[in-house]
Amino acid sequence: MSHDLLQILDAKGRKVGRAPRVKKDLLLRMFRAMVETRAFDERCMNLQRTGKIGFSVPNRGVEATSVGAAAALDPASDWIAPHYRDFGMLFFHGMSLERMFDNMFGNRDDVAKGRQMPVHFSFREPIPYLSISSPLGTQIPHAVGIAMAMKKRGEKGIALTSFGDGSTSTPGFHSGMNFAGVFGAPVVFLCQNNQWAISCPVEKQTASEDFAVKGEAYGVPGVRVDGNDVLAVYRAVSQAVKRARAGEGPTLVEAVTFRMGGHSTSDDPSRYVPPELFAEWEERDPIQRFEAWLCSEGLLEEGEAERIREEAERKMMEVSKVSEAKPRPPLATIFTDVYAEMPRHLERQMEECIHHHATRGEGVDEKGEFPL
Amino acid sequence: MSHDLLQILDAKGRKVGRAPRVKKDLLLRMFRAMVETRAFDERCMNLQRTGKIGFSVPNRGVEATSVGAAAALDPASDWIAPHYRDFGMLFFHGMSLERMFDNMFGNRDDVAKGRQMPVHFSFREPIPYLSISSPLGTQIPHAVGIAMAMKKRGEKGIALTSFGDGSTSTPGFHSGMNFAGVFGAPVVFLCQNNQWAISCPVEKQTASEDFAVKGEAYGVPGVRVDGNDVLAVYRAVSQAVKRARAGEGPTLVEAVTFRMGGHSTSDDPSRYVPPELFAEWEERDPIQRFEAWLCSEGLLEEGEAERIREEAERKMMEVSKVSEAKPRPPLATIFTDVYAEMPRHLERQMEECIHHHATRGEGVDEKGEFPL
Amino acid sequence: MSTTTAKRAGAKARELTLVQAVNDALRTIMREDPSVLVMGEDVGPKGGVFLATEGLTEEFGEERCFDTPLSEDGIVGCGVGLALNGMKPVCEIQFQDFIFPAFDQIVSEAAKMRYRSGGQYTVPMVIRTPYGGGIRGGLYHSQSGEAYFCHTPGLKVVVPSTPRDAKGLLIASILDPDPVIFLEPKALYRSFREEVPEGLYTEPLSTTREVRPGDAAVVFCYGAMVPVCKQAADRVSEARGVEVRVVDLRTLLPLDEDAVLDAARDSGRVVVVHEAPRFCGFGGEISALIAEHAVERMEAPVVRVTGFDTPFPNTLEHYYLPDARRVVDAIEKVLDF
Amino acid sequence: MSTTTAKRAGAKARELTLVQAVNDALRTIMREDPSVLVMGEDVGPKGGVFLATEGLTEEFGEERCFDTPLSEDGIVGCGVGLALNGMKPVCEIQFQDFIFPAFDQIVSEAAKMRYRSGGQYTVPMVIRTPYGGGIRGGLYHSQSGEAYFCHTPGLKVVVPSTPRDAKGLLIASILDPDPVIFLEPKALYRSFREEVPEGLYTEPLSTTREVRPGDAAVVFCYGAMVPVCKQAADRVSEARGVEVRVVDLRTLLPLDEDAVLDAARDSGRVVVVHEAPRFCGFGGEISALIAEHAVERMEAPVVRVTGFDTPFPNTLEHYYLPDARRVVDAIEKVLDF
Ligand SMILES: Cc1ncc(C[n+]2csc(CCOP(=O)(O)OP(=O)(O)O)c2C)c(N)n1
Ligand SMILES: Cc1ncc(C[n+]2csc(CCOP(=O)(O)OP(=O)(O)O)c2C)c(N)n1
Ligand SMILES: [Mg+2]
Ligand SMILES: [Mg+2]
Repeated sequence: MSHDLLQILDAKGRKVGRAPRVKKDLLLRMFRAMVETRAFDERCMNLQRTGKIGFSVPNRGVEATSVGAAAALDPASDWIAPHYRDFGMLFFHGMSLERMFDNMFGNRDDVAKGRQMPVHFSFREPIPYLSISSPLGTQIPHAVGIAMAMKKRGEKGIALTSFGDGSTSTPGFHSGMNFAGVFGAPVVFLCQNNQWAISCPVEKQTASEDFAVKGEAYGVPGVRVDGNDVLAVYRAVSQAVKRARAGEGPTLVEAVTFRMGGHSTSDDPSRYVPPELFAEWEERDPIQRFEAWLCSEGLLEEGEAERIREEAERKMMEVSKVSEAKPRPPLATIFTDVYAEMPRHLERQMEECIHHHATRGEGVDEKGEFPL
Repeated sequence: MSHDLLQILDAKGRKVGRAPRVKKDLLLRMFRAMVETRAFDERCMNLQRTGKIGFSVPNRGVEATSVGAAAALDPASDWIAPHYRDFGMLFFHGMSLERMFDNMFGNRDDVAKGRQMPVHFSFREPIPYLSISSPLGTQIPHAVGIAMAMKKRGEKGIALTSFGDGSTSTPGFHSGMNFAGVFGAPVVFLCQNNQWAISCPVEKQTASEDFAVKGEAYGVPGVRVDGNDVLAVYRAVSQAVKRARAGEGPTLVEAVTFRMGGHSTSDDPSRYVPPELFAEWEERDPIQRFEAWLCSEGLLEEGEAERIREEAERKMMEVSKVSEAKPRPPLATIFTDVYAEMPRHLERQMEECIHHHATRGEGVDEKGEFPL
Repeated sequence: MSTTTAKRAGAKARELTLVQAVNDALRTIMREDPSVLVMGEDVGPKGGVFLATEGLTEEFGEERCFDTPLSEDGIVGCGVGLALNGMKPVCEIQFQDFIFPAFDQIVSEAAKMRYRSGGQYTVPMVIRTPYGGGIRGGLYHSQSGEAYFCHTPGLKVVVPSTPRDAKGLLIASILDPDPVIFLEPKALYRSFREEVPEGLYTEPLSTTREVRPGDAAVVFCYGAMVPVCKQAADRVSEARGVEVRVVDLRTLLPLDEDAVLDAARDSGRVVVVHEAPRFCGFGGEISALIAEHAVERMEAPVVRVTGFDTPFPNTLEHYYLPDARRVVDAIEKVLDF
Repeated sequence: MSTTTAKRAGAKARELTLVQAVNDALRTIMREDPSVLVMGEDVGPKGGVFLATEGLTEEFGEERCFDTPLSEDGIVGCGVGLALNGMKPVCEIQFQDFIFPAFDQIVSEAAKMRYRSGGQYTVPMVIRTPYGGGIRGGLYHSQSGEAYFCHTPGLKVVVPSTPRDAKGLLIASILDPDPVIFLEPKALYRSFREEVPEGLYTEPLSTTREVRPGDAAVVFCYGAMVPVCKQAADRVSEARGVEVRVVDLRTLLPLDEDAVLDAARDSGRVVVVHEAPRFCGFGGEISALIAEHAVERMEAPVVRVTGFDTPFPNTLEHYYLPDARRVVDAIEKVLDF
């Protein structure tokens, strides 16, 4: 039982489905977020190539999925339990760019105090954007618990959790979907099907007809949407959000997209992705498509897109330099935040560590490259 | 998308579907196994009530599911990765009754040397019946691996794994089903839906329409069968076995039945099972139904069923007494079989232990009741 | 060291078993704090397989004490989510042996959330679970996994051994801002009764409890080994006319290292006892700590009395579990060194 | 003690890195034994994220080296099934940090199958996984979980530190009849080359390797800490005109306790070093063993140099990881005691 693919704009930006009634402001906000996402992505790729940061995760190609989904949320009430390939959500909701770069550099001002790898963001404001961990699928039951809490308190908020096609094979997907179904939790499951889990193509990931159908196993309705069509994603997720808010329970949204690059800066996709696939999906670029439609509707003026792009690139350059210039976090941050209150044994270890490096500082050699 | 329920004999033993063409011998063998299963079950309940064994797991009501499924297997090539509530499989394949009771008493002749709790059987002969562990769902991926091995070697064998409705929520179900789908493993998944996971009813276990539908999430076809109808179970599992042997991949068979008793000897189902359900399902008893049909078909003569029953009960009494009389395993069995070869530290611990109990034997007080 | 705040020892007290004290703790804090939830397999109408949650669904409704599907990963994973968003879940894992499907959520998520988010997100939750031998439960209803959790920074690990402590420490754990693994010695669930203060009574985490005073040697223990060690210490003390101290560690992580080291220094003779296998077990940590910080005061090497380095057997479980005689031997060994 | 049988050290040898030696071991044994399979995430066409399995699918086909869905539980669970039925699976877990979803299959199933079936069913499998710091991988690409596995009877735990050992121990692990957790120090994957014998070359499990002789003190270590400890021992030896011994433990479980105790007795001065957090870590076991069996020969208490009891940081990882200077301090401490 495969699902139809919801599409509103075709690959050329022509309207093929009923466009949602959305204010111009919101449309432009989505467009700007997509452009900023790409600019940030490119800036990070560059910083990695020039050895200034250790790692990044290409977001090229998946901007519409992240941004379209994020746009369906209300920051005053909702939560995001994100995938790492979700820069677009950050830009749509206007998370602090400086804090994002602070994370990429792991510097003193990083909210996670340089403890996390790049792209493992964590924000409370303006919308709770749950701290990303590397183990896959673990955020899915978190979102369900977050949503259950809101339901128990009678709040109107919902939780959206995003994850990749590969992540559907994890225990977290299974338990999260099942609990959400049983408890009728107000949660939206966004499966970002970008066709690959590192080098594993979807047909080696699952024998199911698609990802939306997996909802059947949990009594959770599934829908499939063109993940490169920001309007379609926005509509599908908005409907799922509406269901959740109305107390009608969870929805699984499969956004079909493509990872236009390696898994990460450490990955060489030419080892396993047929090159023609990149060419094919380049034609379906989510930003070009949306831009074409916005222009054709007169919502973007001549040259406006270019200005937005330049502005975004300039901002990335500027802010990344600010973050780059900051010192690393103090040694004590190795020991804080393990517990609310520092236990005696950590106090002792902290003193030893600080004393050791203060008295015996030779400088350490920092080698080692991240392979993926 | 719910599935039809395959039924051949109705609750009264009247034929309502096409009966499989099965030799009389096999039919009687199934009947005998079901009767023996019940007799064993009752004997064990009795032994537990009189304090001679610590624990058992009622099999009343699910005899047709276990026996019908087991009858579809070829002991020369196939493997079973069983659920603990599968006494019927042991009886159908003629596992050593004495060894079964040896397990219940955890005595010197127990193949597992008294290490396992009662009902955690383990047999190599006459069909590989994989060692049962308490953690639920873990046997499911084992069956898939076992089946993959046979496929890789081009053998004709298949693996059947059995598990409860509750076990579908475990990570093992998710990964096992998914891997089987992707690798086209020759495996049959038998979900013994007896409506309860201890006190948790199916509707709190999953929001899916039924258990068979869960196959969709993995590209594994699902069928539903009346689990109290041994002929229907036999047909459904035989078809699944045939598919697997033919290289057509895995099948999920949901057998709908009912646990006619507590979860275990430590459980009081009156705390949570509505009593009318027991009455309702008593009417659908799998043995009575099969017996009625066998009689109506002239396959069982007047009084033959009674003789089979008495014979079974006598055997249970006799053999259990033999096992009961055996001493416990020697102390050294605490230390053997941890590794193929005993490492030095275990040798030392074994010597200490034996020395300690030889020189300081005061006898230990063995208290403590198993709660579930 | 303790992060608990509330400590209103009720004037009144009742005689309770350890499992009743757990129930009382849950009921008391649930009455006090509507954000406290109880969840797990069979914790609802059935009241838990050991009846630790009996009557809670009845009193607080299905929204506050509820059965979950059969998934430890889901129980802890959703529990983490609930904790992230203002609730205080108390998750029951039916037997500690079944906690391993949740190991990733515990070790990777609950334990590391505060650290990795720079304190932006926290997980104030309790995972309670019966552990240890004594009920003829074989390999999978008898294990003692405290060392796995103790090796995981970010977790707290608490093990009561009396009804009074079960209540006081459980309430303190629920009030604690960090995730707590609360290991309940099932062998002691109904083995004796004790006066347990009514009301919102807490015992501070990361403190030890003196079970028996003494200056000739000290036995460190926790959980179901406490009465075993007490019995052994009584016997040796009587036989030799000395006094052997017994200390219940109660919180294994963060351990009250100063209390342990002080007690070790007092007599310079230490025995440490647990049910779990020896190799890389908790006892090794005690031995190493003493070597590092108190060696100059030691009169004898630390002796461990533990389960063997094998899976947990069934028929022979009472030969596997440390008994008073093994502890007596160990005490005599450190006394005679 | 060793259960390996085949040891045909090839006459010829090649200079390989550690990760190349892993690849060579897999290729060699796969040529020899058709029942050996390699499975895991991205081990096929991509050749593994560290290229440890490069070229294996090409040479042996998809039936023998194959990508799996993204489920560690499935990888190990199906691996157990394959092992039960005559195959010898070598499962790759992409990073040791991601092994926890498979923890139940490892601890409850692989480790206990032989015991609980009375030897009727066995699980001859290897789980290889890169562990430890050194690549700026933060909390989840840097962990050292050996203590979790070492506290689990029924498992073997092997950690090579040189290309030669990586090959010899990996082949021995694959030939072993019991489940082996094979932890590869990713920091050493490409840090140096060494002559590695060609062919079906094995090193016996449960034996230690002397990295550096000496009689003034001994440093026990394994994995990526071996070169760090060697450097530290060199420095102290040179500075003080003494010789500090360094012993690579190589197999942590079953540990060659006699070798460890003998080495400890030789000098009576012991340092033990690992990256993992200290509390309930492997170092505690060494300290406790020595207290129990060799205390009368000790001149100084055992000193542990370890990672801190915190999650693994990112920017500051080189302040978290033990470095030669911390080891030097520890050696000096035991020498000067
Ligand atoms: C539990 C776990 N196993 C393995 C990994 C290593 N890993 C990192 S990303 C990745 C692929 C993820 O694929 P998908 O979920 O489709 O997300 P995508 O990268 O395509 O956005 C893998 C296997 C991990 N992070 N966590
Ligand atoms: C991983 C795990 N969690 C919890 C348990 C405790 N437990 C034992 S049986 C059971 C219910 C099993 O239900 P189901 O799978 O439907 O099988 P049934 O008993 O109904 O045959 C539970 C929760 C367990 N054995 N393993
Ligand atoms: Mg993907
Ligand atoms: Mg059931």
